Amino acid sequence: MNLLKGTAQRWVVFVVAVALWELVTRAADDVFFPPPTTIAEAAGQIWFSPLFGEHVVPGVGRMLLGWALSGVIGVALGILLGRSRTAMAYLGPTFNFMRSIPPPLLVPFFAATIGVTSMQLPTIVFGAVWPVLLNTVDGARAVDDTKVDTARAFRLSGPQWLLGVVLPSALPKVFAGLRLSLSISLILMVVSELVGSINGIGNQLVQAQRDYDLPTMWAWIVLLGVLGYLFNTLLLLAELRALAWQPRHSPEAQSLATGG
Amino acid sequence: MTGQRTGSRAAAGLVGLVGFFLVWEVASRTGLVPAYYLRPPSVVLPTVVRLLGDTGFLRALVATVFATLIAVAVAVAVAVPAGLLLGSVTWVRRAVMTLVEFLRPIPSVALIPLALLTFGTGPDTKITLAVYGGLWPILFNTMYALDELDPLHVETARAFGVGRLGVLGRVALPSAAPFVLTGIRLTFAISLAVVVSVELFSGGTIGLGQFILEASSGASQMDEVLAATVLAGLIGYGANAGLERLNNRFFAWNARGGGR
Amino acid sequence: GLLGGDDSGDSAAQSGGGSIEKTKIKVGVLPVVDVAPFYLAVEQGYFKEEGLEVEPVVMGSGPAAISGILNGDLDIAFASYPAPLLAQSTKVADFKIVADALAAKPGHLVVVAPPNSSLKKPTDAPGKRIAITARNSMTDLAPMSVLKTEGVAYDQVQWVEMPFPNMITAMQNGEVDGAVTVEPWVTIAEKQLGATPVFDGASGPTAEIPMSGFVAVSGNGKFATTSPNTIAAFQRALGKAQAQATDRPKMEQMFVKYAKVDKETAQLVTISTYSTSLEANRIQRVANLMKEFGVIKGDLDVASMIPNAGTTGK
Amino acid sequence: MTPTMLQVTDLGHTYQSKDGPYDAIDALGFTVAAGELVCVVGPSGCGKSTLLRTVAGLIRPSRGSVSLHGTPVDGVPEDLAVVFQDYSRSLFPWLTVQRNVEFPLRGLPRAERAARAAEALAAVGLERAGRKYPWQLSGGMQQRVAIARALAYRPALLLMDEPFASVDAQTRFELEDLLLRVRREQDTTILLVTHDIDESVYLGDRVLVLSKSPASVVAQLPVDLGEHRDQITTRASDEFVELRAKVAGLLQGVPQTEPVAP
Amino acid sequence: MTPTMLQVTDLGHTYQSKDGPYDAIDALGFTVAAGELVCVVGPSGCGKSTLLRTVAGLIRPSRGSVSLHGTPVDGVPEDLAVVFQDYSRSLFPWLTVQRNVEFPLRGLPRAERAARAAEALAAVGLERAGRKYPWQLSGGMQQRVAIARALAYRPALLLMDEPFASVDAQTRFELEDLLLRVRREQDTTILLVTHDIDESVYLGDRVLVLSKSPASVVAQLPVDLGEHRDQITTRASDEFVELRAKVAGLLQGVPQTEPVAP
Ligand SMILES: Nc1ncnc2c1ncn2[C@@H]1O[C@H](COP(=O)(O)OP(=O)(O)OP(=O)(O)O)[C@@H](O)[C@H]1O
Ligand SMILES: Nc1ncnc2c1ncn2[C@@H]1O[C@H](COP(=O)(O)OP(=O)(O)OP(=O)(O)O)[C@@H](O)[C@H]1O
Ligand SMILES: [Mg+2]
Ligand SMILES: [Mg+2]
Repeated sequence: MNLLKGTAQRWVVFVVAVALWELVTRAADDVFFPPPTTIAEAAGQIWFSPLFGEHVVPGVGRMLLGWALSGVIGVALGILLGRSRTAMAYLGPTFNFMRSIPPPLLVPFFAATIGVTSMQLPTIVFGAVWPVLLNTVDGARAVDDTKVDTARAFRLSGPQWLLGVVLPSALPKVFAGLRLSLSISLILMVVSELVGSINGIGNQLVQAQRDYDLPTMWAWIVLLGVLGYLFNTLLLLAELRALAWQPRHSPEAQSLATGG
Repeated sequence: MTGQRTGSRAAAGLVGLVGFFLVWEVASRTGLVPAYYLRPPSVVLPTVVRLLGDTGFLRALVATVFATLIAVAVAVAVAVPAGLLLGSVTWVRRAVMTLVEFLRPIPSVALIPLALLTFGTGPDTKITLAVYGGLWPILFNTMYALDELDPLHVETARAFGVGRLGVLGRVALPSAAPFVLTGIRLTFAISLAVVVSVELFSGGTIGLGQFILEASSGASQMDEVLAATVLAGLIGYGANAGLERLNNRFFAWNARGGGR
Repeated sequence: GLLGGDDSGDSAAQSGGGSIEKTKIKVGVLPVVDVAPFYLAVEQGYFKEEGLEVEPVVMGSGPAAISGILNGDLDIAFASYPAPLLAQSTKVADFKIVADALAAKPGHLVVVAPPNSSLKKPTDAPGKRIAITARNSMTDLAPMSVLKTEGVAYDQVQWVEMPFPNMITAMQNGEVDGAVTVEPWVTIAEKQLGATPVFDGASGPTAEIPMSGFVAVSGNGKFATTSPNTIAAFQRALGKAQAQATDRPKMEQMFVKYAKVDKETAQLVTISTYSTSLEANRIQRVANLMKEFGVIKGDLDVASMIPNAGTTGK
Repeated sequence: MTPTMLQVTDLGHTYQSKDGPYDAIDALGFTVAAGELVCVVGPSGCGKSTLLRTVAGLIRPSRGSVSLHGTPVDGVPEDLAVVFQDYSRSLFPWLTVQRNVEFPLRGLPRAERAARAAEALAAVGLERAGRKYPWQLSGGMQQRVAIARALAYRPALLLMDEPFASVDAQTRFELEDLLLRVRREQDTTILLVTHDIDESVYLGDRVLVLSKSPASVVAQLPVDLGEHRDQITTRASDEFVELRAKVAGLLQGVPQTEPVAP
Repeated sequence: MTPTMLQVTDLGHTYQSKDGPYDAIDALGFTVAAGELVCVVGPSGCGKSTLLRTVAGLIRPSRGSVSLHGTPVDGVPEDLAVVFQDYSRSLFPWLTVQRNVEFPLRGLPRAERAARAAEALAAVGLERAGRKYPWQLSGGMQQRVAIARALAYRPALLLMDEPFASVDAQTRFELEDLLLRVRREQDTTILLVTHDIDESVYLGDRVLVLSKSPASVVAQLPVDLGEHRDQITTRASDEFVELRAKVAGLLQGVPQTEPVAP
């Protein structure tokens, strides 16, 4: 019963949006905006063909690897910069400078240093690392004073301090960063496949775009949405486990939040 | 912070940046990377200075900065209230997040042709796409900050007869503010990236991306391309520094224990 | 304004030549050598002489320029032919070819390879990685057609997509065995890398093949329908400039200024043919080529894309 | 008799957690008259804070009901102020002390807000801390800020959860007297949780003794020490000593010889 | 005499803030012998917590020095445990109660850690709360978790900042006796801040009375109640009552008739 209600709540807006989109696009009858039913048809054709294995699997593999790497790098560097004023003073400005360079402008740089055909992974990591990094810095900085004192008074070892105190208290913010990075990884996967790639969703998407095969183009876009939704759901499950200790999951806090 | 300490921090940051440029210079001079495409900073930095004296380039720079600022402002205006709502009302969050998670991974770059058709070649396209791409960090950081909101703060406000909207505005927002600001810092970089990318991929509008598009067309002006890239980084760097100052000024309470 | 939008409202002026429907027009172009005569026409005031105020708008890609005319922001767009022909065949809109731009001379569209590459002659191509700008563009269609005539298994070539500047680094790093380049990149590749030509992409079946042109959209209220006289004026002015394309120094200036080619390179660049006439049967070759390789399905009659009203370019 | 302000009937609350449900309070019942000051004592963890939270409408009780002036409480009632046990977390770190005290006073003109806050801060001996942030204060000072905030609000019903736990004895005496004075002047109804048996007798019109968790009412002890009390004479009086021993006995589970009021 | 464990000389600390510097403690000096239990009393906000923090090496004092066993403290000394005044914040919300208590016991085998934690939790009466999270406990229970954590660590020097402020009288007595027993068995040196004058006399070998902020030592009162104390008889003894009155007088600034030890 509750499960049913939850599922209904989760999907009602989505379904209504799709239905509206169908109506609007049917009424507008614009080749560039085919109705969802047409997109679904095209999607059925490409998703369940060998194209899927050829173009989706390698890219998504790279994207997951890139995302994982940016998570690890972001958390490690974030904790360093968040807890060390010296590190922040020396590295902060450089990172902020690098972070601000639009990734597409870095393509020639990566192309020259790493190679056009192998720069996909670095591009993903370079773009996706920042949300994790900045959010971790925030989280690591905001460790409650009393907890810092407690940890120091008990002379915790370095690893225990970082993994046992700083990381857990930064964890909610790290998860916010990971969720942002996830979609950025997918986006950069596509962007990085536009150049120097012989396969991938981005490659196919742009091909369809240039061929004016709009239902196919939309089908690839929708596939990105589906992938994003899927990975995000998995990440949320992990988050729910990792942050189960938060009081917000208690019925009292819930009713307070919703004003009940 | 005393003036002296701020000064020495700035010096440390400079050391980091100088180190970054040194590595680049050496890499370029030793032929570690093809110097023709990755001109050394000793060539690029003077070009930066020269370009800053060029009115045509300055117009492009200003156009890009303005478009980015507008996009960030719109993103803040949309995402902060939305984040407060989604972060505090569970059923709205459930209902909307499915759609959001579906939309988030769709790259702005893939939408450029559609946006061009809908919004034309003017600045509307780049601003719209930049808002869409940059919305998420603010939205998510606001939501996650609310998850971390101390339940006792909410209880205190509620007990004093503060209504739900009041709790959002007077308790949730201030307590979330520093993390929201971090979201804005991320958003700025993403919006800048999207604006420049749209200029680069679609053309047709004055801006840094358009400048790079033209400069890179004949391979003779790679120093200008890199100079523009460095400038894009500097814009983001400046915006970031400004936002950090804002943070230090208004959220001094967040930098607890500073006096010890 | 400050955002990079256009300040000039396109005022459909009734003045100026009386019969010209729209005096201020926006033309989407790409930063390539194909549009050198167009810029020459702007600089020499040929458009002004015809009562036209032409604003060149540099676009990021052919499809972006086409989106621009579809949306109505641009009146005329420069495009490499496959794009509008493909759009026409998929019935995205009804396109009219306003003017022809460049037709490839030998040396304009060349498959090059770095010095130490194992790609030396056309028969080496199968199994090799060769850089192109995009699938279904002249950069892959023309070489495939040449390979096909020579009986080489063109379908076994691995085409890798990337912009021209990256082709140089990709060849240098050995990531690709060769690249399909067009001028000025043929010259740049030779200068920078010592790359050597493997075969000419515009030879045999594709000799003198038209590469690009200017297009507009027709239909109710669309530019090509409402402004036949404007188009005619545009054609006259451009034709005047294209006729001077053999004037090497003038063209080199345009290359340096608008295609951002450096002076030394500009002196070496092959200057192709800029046709002064608009002939459907020549452009039909491109459509046929596209059909041959399955890019467009069914027949496409290019003649139907030539505007009939006010065709004075002939 | 004065009219009933607060009526708690058969109140019970069960916390849900992964380890299963936990009964914090059970079958609690008592009434508080308007203007009365009732002290609640009970063993640590018995459910006193839970009781205060249900009365404040911050948690919806699992069983039973709370009514104010005869109407059942659903949500937070008006004109209520709470001093939470965890005072340091209940202050807003982004506001100065002065602004923390002004926090509930919106609606009032600015000047009046400032005046009220200054007055309340002075009353708790913090006239000079207004511009500091809570984390710049000592524990006891933070607790006094929380008290000042509640007093500045001038509520009809004041709930206090061990409000003087972190201040020194001398300050505690002064604050107790402050509370009695405020009660007298503003006719505030007060429900106060304390661990200090002496304090419960000194302050209360009645002392409510709760059992171990799940809390229920063990006894209600009326305190007849008159309205005007005084730290030295009242505490030295025989009734005081006797009542205090009685409360202590009840808390330790020693059965009382004379029957206590239900 | 037993060797000096802790020596505080001319200690002073000034907090810097936007409103200018604030002297929290000034020219504080005293010594604590090994195995001694010294209670610190003083008005709210006088600088007691600041003193404890400097002794723990958590803040570097602006003036003067702290030395342990003759070596100046620079950083946090070994074998030290602190029970913070802000106990609820000093617990880690992501760890269960059991894990919170085990947290500082690194180096020990797993089983031993668990055993020690269970023992300490049982000692403070929380044998059944091990699997809960701190926020699922009442205030007093959280405070006891913090005490259990310090005890399980078995430090040589134990600093406690109002450790019994949030527990009921009965539990407080039990915890006081627990502390005395632990001290006897493990020979722990203890510096304990309290607001309860009775408690300071009952627990201490010596009571350190501090002045108003900036804190300095007003008096040091030796407490000669013997090693074995008992809640009922000790508190009823004449010396106890006398000492207690003396401490109260000193706190109120009443000059003492007989000279007190410097
Ligand atoms: N959020 C919660 N989830 C689960 N159990 C809880 C929660 N809050 C309190 N409890 C349990 O309810 C019981 C009563 O808690 P409460 O805070 O009301 O006690 P209390 O009487 O105020 O104690 P103290 O005097 O120590 O503050 C305790 O055993 C506690 O473990
Ligand atoms: N971080 C800080 N910044 C500025 N001032 C501070 C800071 N911490 C404490 N103070 C000031 O130092 C003084 C002493 O504080 P401390 O916490 O040591 O007092 P305390 O004796 O422990 O008081 P209490 O008994 O109320 O806990 C107080 O007046 C307080 O305002
Ligand atoms: Mg409580
Ligand atoms: Mg203190």
